[in-house]
Amino acid sequence: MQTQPQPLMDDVMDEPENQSASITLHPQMDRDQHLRIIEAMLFAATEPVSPAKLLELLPVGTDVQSLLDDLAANYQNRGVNLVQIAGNYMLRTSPDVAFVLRRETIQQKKLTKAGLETLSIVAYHQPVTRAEIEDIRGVAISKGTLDILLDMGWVRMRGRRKTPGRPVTYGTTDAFLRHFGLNEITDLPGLHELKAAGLLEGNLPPGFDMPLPQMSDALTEDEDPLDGTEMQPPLEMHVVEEGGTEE
Amino acid sequence: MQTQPQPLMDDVMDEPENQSASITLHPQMDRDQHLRIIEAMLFAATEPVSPAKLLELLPVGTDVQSLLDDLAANYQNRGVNLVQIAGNYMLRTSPDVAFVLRRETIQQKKLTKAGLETLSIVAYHQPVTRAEIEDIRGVAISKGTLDILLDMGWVRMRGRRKTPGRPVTYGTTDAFLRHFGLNEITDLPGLHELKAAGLLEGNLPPGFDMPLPQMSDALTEDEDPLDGTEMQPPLEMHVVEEGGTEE
Amino acid sequence: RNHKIDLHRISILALADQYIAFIERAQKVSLELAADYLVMAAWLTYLKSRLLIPQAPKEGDTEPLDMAQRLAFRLQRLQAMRDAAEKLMNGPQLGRDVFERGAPEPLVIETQKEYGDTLLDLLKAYAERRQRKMVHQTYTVKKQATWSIKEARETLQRLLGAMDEWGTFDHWLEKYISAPETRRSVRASSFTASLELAREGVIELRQDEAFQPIFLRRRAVA
Repeated sequence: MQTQPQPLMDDVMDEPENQSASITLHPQMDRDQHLRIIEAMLFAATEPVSPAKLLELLPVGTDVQSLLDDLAANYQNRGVNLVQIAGNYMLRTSPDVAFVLRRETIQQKKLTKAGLETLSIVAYHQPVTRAEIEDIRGVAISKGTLDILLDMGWVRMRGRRKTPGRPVTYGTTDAFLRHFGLNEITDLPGLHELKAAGLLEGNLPPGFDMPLPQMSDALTEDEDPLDGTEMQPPLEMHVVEEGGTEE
Repeated sequence: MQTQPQPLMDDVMDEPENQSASITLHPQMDRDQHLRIIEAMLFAATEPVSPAKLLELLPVGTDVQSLLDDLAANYQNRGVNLVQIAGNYMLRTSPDVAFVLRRETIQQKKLTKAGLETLSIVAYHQPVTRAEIEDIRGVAISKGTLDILLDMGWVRMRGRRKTPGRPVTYGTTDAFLRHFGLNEITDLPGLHELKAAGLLEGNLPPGFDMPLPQMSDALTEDEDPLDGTEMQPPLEMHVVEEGGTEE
Repeated sequence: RNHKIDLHRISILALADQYIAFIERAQKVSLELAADYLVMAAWLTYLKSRLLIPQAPKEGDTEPLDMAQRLAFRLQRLQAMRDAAEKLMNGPQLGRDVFERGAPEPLVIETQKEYGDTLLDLLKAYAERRQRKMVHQTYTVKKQATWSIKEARETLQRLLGAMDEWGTFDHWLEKYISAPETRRSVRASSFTASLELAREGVIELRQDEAFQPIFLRRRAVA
């Protein structure tokens, strides 16, 4: 059986023999002791604590607010700060050292073939709509493919094409340029350079066109600005990509 | 993959443009900032933190121990103290204010007198076998008594004594140290006095030098490692404890 | 056990009586106390017996007096453990007297994806896809644009009935050469087919001069 709380702080209490359950019997507890109590309480609390709750631990009539102000000042330039949340108080890691709570791990990834193809088409053909990407690829692209590129921040929605259905137009971002070491999008190698590099065969079918990529933030003549509804599931119908093209 | 902590405190850094993954590039972070970092980490941690872990957050070569000593001194007379548990550090409320925060726990009520005796025998005499515990207590202990202590995580099986029957040896855990606020087992109350009085000896002639109980993971010379069969009912014969001694 | 007991003066009979009486009472009183008492009484009985029974000298390693010391030691040692347990339990305990941080802030593991794709990967993907698409496209177009010789031959045979007079390929196949993408194919295939038909004696061909238009008509049945 648990007994009454035993005095474990003889060195602090003046009269340990006479201590009772009631704190009000210790008027000699000084301000430092009060600060210790609310500090410990705030430290151990699982949630922000109200001044009223703190007052319950202290002699009647204690000026809790002034104690809290003192404590806040004490912690002001520390690794932990006393913060007020909706009138209640809590100790919390100081924002400028919050990095200690973060560990970053880097996961090496590669885009899928479909992702790379889509990205390259956006790069060369921007501004380009989803339907145009699919037309150039010759296969449909899955919703996820463009989403990943958007998430990565390499592709962005530029505007809407002034055609029926007003499809969203896509383009590349500065992050895309940075990642691939391009100063500007026009640094992308053109047809002749790709041929010279052996990436395209010498005798291309007639009608093989490779646009000169252009990327300016300004919308082209056939683009309208985005209208803010783009984050909703688009109305365009998404054909599930042919299994074989994603690898 | 774990990477270096990323600096995320541009307002603190002099050259955010050149910031790299390594904190060592910022030798100008002063001692106060280092103190704030370890303070934040210790506040946020759920487990005792090793000095090595703290060093990961600081420039290579920082004297973590001196920072910890400073922080401990800073918190010495506060409502929260920095304590060392099994070589690691953690903040906890000060025993000075225990009388305000004191809460009864279920754990307290679970330990019987037999359990308490067994716990202190394991703590002060470790590594100790069941037969040795029974020898000291003068009565057999029920299987349940040790099981409860094992379940609570305060006692663990250490190894096997190199004697006939190869009995399992028991010792205390880090959780035991953490619960009772001990840095190491030699901090047990009265341990040195008991040893001086020869009361930690077995049936040895008085004056025989007996090592202090030890809780290092390293087995003693007369211990073998556990062999994985310990979870099965041991082969030792267990006398059912006389009902009366467990209450 | 707190009394100093002179073993030599203990009546073994009295002790045994006490012992038995105690066991009888034991069910009614504190059983824990009983356990301690029994252990002690058993020791005393044992020690007394050691005193009463003459010993072969030097055989035993423990003298009765030594044994008595041991008993005292054992009791003291157990008491020390009981005191230690009490001290431990009365000291500050986690979750009762002292508390760890109530709201620890969890470590946030941020997994950063790093894409290893290079510009070369990008260009390869583009070139490959474009090329594959073009091959695919060219094939489809050819299929539509090409007139096979078989097709040309069948068409010419179908038109034979109307070919009484000389007429050029373009004249007879007017409706097939209207589409520019198939024109070359229609001309080439129908020319080849016409050579076959001429050899078989089905039609006649006439060209007035090199590089001049070629005329064809049905061969008059002799």
